Amino acid sequence: GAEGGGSATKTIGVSVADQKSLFYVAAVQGMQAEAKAKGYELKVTSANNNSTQQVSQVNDLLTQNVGALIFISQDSTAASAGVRAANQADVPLIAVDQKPESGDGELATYIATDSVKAAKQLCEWMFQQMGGSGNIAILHGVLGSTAEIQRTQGCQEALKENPNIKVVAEQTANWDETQAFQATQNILTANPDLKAVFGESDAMGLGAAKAAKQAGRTDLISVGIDGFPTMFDGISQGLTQATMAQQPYKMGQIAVDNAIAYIEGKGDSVPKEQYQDTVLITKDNVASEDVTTFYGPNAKSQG
Amino acid sequence: MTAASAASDRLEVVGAGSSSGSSTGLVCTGLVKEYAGVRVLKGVDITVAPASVLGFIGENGAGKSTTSSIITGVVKPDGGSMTIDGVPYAPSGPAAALEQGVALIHQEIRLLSELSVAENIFLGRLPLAGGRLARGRMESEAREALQALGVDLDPRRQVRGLPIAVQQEIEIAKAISRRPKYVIFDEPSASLGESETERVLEQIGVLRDAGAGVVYISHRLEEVRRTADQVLCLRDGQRVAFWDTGDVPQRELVNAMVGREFTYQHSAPAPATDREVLRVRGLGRRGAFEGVDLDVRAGEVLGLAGLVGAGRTEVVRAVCGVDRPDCGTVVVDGKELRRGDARAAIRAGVVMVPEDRKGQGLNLDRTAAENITLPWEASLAKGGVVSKKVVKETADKLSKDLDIRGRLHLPVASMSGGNQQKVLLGKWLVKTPRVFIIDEPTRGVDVGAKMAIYEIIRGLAAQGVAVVVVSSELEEVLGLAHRVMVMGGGRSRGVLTREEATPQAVMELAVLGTASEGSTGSLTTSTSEKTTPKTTEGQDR
Amino acid sequence: MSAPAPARPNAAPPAPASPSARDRALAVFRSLPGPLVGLVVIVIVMSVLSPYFLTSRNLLNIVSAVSAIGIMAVGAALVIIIGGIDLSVGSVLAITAMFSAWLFKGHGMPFGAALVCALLLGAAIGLVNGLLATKGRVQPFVATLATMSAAAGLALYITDGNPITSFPSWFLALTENVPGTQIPVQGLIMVAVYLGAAFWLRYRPDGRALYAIGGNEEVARLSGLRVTSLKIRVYVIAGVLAAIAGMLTTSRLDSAQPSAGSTDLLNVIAVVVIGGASLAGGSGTMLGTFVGLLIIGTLNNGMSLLNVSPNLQPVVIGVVIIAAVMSDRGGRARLRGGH
Amino acid sequence: MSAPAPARPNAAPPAPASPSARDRALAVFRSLPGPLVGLVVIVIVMSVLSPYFLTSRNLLNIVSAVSAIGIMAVGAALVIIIGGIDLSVGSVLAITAMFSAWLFKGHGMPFGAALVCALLLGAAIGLVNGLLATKGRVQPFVATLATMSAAAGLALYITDGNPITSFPSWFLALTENVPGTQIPVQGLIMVAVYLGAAFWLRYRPDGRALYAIGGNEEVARLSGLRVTSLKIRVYVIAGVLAAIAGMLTTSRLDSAQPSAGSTDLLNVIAVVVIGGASLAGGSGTMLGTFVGLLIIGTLNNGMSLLNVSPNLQPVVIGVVIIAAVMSDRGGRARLRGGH
Ligand SMILES: Nc1ncnc2c1ncn2[C@@H]1O[C@H](COP(=O)(O)OP(=O)(O)OP(=O)(O)O)[C@@H](O)[C@H]1O
Ligand SMILES: Nc1ncnc2c1ncn2[C@@H]1O[C@H](COP(=O)(O)OP(=O)(O)OP(=O)(O)O)[C@@H](O)[C@H]1O
Ligand SMILES: [Mg+2]
Ligand SMILES: [Mg+2]
Repeated sequence: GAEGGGSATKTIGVSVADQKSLFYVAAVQGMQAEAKAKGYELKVTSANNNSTQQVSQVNDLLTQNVGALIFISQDSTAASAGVRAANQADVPLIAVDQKPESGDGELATYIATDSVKAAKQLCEWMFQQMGGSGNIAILHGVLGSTAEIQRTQGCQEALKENPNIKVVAEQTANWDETQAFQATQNILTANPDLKAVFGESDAMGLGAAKAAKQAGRTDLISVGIDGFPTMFDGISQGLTQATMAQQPYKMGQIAVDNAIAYIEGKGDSVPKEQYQDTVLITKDNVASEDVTTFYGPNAKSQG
Repeated sequence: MTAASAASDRLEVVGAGSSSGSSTGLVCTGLVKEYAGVRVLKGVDITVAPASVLGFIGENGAGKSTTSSIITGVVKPDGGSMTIDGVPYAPSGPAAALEQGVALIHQEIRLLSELSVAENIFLGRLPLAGGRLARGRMESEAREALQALGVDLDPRRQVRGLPIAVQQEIEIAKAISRRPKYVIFDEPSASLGESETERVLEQIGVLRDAGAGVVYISHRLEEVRRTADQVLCLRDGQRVAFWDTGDVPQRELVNAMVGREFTYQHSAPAPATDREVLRVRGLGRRGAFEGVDLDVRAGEVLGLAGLVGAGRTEVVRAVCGVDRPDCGTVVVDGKELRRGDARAAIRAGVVMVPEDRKGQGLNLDRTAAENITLPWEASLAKGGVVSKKVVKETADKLSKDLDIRGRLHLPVASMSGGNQQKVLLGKWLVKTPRVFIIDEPTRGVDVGAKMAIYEIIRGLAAQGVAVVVVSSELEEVLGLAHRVMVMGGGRSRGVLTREEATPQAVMELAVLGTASEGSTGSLTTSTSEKTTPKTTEGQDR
Repeated sequence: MSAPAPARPNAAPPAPASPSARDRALAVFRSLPGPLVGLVVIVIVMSVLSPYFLTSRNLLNIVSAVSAIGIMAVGAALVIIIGGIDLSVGSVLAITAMFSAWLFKGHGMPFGAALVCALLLGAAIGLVNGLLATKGRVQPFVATLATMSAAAGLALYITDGNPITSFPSWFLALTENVPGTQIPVQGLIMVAVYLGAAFWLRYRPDGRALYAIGGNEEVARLSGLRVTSLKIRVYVIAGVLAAIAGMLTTSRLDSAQPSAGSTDLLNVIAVVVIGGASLAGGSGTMLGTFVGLLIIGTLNNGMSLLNVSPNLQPVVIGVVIIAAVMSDRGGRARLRGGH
Repeated sequence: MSAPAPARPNAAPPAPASPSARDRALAVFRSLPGPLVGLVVIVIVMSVLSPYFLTSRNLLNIVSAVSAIGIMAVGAALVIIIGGIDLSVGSVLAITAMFSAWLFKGHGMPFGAALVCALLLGAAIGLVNGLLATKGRVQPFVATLATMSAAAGLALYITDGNPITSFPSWFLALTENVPGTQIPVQGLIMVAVYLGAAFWLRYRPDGRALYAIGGNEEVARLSGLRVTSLKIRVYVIAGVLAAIAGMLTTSRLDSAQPSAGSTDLLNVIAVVVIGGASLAGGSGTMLGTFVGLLIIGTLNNGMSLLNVSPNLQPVVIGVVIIAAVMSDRGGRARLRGGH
């Protein structure tokens, strides 16, 4: 175990799955802002979507005697190895977004969006827009990733309650807009009567919307999950219809606050589970919701 | 000419023809091989008796190598059968042939340049001790095998960078150190000098005396006559003559190969002009050669003689900019060439036919036509476009001039060695050069083609080209050259005029003592300058 | 040159009556692109299985799906012909796209000028690859691995991972149809690139020299070809083509994304190799590459249309690639008279 | 045949006085692994920059971080030595891990037996690769691309993308320390694999033959080596090693994931190539590969320690790879007396 146990240091380790997805970028920005305000140092590592590498990086952080570890794991199952390592080193671990599936590790707290619920709500809204019946397509994220599994599960639950909705096509677009665009082109060709596309992320929702636009299908409903600034733009322009906005920036801030609480010995006050709400963004509220509340002050700079 | 009329040319079989009665030895009957529908072997019978040497001759493309490849399991025949001592023999591959004691020294050198000499020799049968490679034993045995051939070489060194001749000797050591029962030498002497060849022939004698059956393929008929106990001649994939003795008059051998009366005598070349085209001064490259001066005039043929490893190849490579010399100048028509710039040299008309056909001369996977036009495409292009037609016409014309046989638009690899050599020559004759350097001009070339190549060289000189010929065949150098520069140990050992250049004089200069300082550089002024090398005993090493 | 060769009475080569007719047939067959047989079979099977496959709309989908990869594959093919490899294409796509978008949005540069800068950046990265692989004597795999890594990082760094959106409408027209027709502009661009490269490789001395360089660099050097500068030029071309592919990708989505192109590398090389080029260098054609591209494009498209389970798609792709490559070989061997 | 021929009269080239001493020094230097200089520099720089770098704990972190890739790199190196390439390693890792987990959890097979099945599956995929690349005469790149794709798809298909978790504790011990010591078991496994492969390559005829095959397959065949069966064997070994790497990954995460290994391919090949092997075949050593592995491992670890911005890390990696490869070359060229 790490000698000192943590409270001596004003350093917080952060292990994040990657720095390509805006979700993670915004979460890290939230953490950095908060740490700066509180006078703490952050050590951020990013694993490039490779869970093995992430476990190595967690070990690297623990080697440096961080006082607490904020852990945004690549996926829920890989998380357990990281948690084990932190537990062994006696460093409090704040899990964000994912938590270990096998429950023997000990978490200081868990901060997350309820993805299943978000996907279910979104799909229900979409089915409502369709009038409760019709054909849809689903664009999957990277198969086997937790977000993909949970978001698929949420939509499946909604589907069960809407027997008149039929899934006629499912493709993998790996969270990628270009791939979603191409997949949707093909889906639209093979299914001229398609009414809606559920993109499991905003990028894929946008890709679907653009393919529909290119094919002249302005009536096609497309949705995503994330609440990225580009999606806000898309919704206000009528390109796409809805997203579930997550709050990574805020989650990052909370994570740092909690980490500091643990370092300063006030960990008891931190609740064990903190689920963040997602907000359904549609053309009705897109003007009134500010994207920076979800993705931080930098979120609007481009585009 | 059709196959039928070729058959009618067939010489009478002299002596006991195909020894179909006896069943000892390696007996092949009716071997047939086709490539892309073309019959290159039309039913060849060949018998290799134990404890004898069979001389195997024939023109380029006659099918000698193909026959050898079949016997050694490298390619599968399309017809015919083989037996060893009466037992059917049909090797599934080279490994099987080797297991039965049939080995081949391949015409093209095939060594692994990244591996050590010893490992090349023992490839496929590395010696073991306690489950591990016995490196020490391997190296000492390799050293012995090489020494038997008179090669003093560190068996641990990499093959990469060794001169072709040394590589050829390694090939031979590799094959004969297996103590094969039957061994085919496919033109082993093509890249060797006289003394190296001598030792190879000696080894063949040793092999024969030990009971092996040897097939000796060579275009140097003198060697065949000296070594062989029988001689077999092939033409167009057919057996055309057989002699039960090696002592056949050379003229008879040539006639059998070519299919007509054929004589050639080196005649005195036309006199050179006085106009100096190539002037080299003080050329040196560390570790290879130093202080080389040479002049060649328009219409002159300068021969470079010397033992293998004398540094001739390295000098000419530096002259034409392929290697970068450390010091010295190369001047062509009064203009100095940039050191180590092959492009500039070619633009100035200095071209070189390299000795290593496969590694440096030809792109074996491309067609002959493409190889021929490769250096010239920029100038053949019309409006920036190289048309198929131009490539074809250029290649066709050269192929006619040089009598290249083989299909010009198939990969060069499918041509016989002699024709490949002609393609290589043709590549540099698309435009008449100013300085034509040929390193080993007739490697692996049959008598007919050899004479053709000599004619080409003479023709070039007659057109006022300055020619430099590097050759390990002394006869060739002496026959072609106006003057002969003899090299040894990376230096010029003297220059001899055509009159002075007797074989003895050249060998003396090449073999004996270090040349006196006076004689190096004596080339610079006139051909009549006398060189008087001191015949000191001390050798280089 | 007119060296008189001695006439030979016996000069007839051992050949059948009309070798040249046969040769010509062989030459035509050889000039056909690699696994054409495979492609034809795939197209037939797909059109039987899906009624939508042969619609003009779907064929246009295929074109638009493959155009970026197709353009990168041209560069990759050239590099592979000279015996090199370029791993950086995907990353160059990303960084050039981000760079031009960033100049445009972040620095107010006119977008036309920004695109030129992107092309220059692509060329510059190609130049670095070429210099490392020639003067630097680093294996091309290592050299381009390094630039791949660096360019991918920088693409993310520019905007911290954020995409950049909204470009001028003339730029978006790159990935729309030619006004008044059904012909996609990007398809025309791709075809133009293929034709240009094919012409270069077949008819221009420099292009033809690439085969010599890939076949045996030493022979090429001794033949007086400018080996180093040609090799560098090929890497530069590959960089520029990746930048063009980046433009198409940006235009299609109206969005420049730092992660664009990151999954394209294997596809690009696969296209070239399926098209019959050898990674050992010295062989490969534009026609073959194009067939390879269509094989990959048709397969992906067909499986989408047929709604094959996403998990099984890679399995099908793997099997079909092998079948396509082998069927081609089989066909040829038969025609050659088998062996 | 033993007649000692007269020593060649004129064989001495104009060379320095004692060539053999110099030769021997050169030989020793040559036998050093590839970019050792680069690795040494990286280690020195890292230990200066980070006080944590040289702690025993951190060094163990490095070992455990690289062991799976390191084991796959051994297989990749063997394949590269014979002039092939194996793109399927990462996918084989995933499918074998999923397969054993699925046999264990889904079918109640004892986990030991399930692991054996995983090894067999790895061997079988290697066998397919080998057969395609030899008997099937498909380019190894294409053959392994196909199996890569198929295996990746099947890995997802088995559980529909879901990971499988919770394995016996003896299995998890594979990635813990040897009881009572600070030595990680997986490090020992990796070192054993390297030593075994190095021994094979250096001292066993079959291992040595790999260099011959990679150097020139035709020569190897003419010399009587069983080229085809050796090549197949190498692909099988690569498959088995990937399966072992899969076990370590599963043990480390206590979870078998269908997407595991998918990003490892380039790393694995990079390790081998940085270690001095040429993709043209015929060269490469285990020592070199190990140095290449440590370069990549140290770099990744060092940048974590130094808190380098994640987006800049790939840039640093790219630059350092080039520097490492070139510094090594520079050092050698100097020692050789430069040219
Ligand atoms: N792989 C091949 N493909 C097509 N043709 C071939 C192939 N190998 C040899 N040939 C042809 O077979 C014929 C016989 O060639 P072979 O090499 O046996 O001749 P050779 O007698 O050894 O000639 P040389 O004296 O030049 O070595 C030639 O016409 C040659 O072009
Ligand atoms: N036995 C040998 N062992 C090692 N190196 C040798 C040997 N013989 C020659 N060399 C090397 O070869 C170089 C000269 O070879 P080169 O091929 O230039 O000679 P050459 O006179 O052209 O002989 P060749 O008749 O083979 O063309 C020398 O610098 C020497 O380094
Ligand atoms: Mg021959
Ligand atoms: Mg020579």
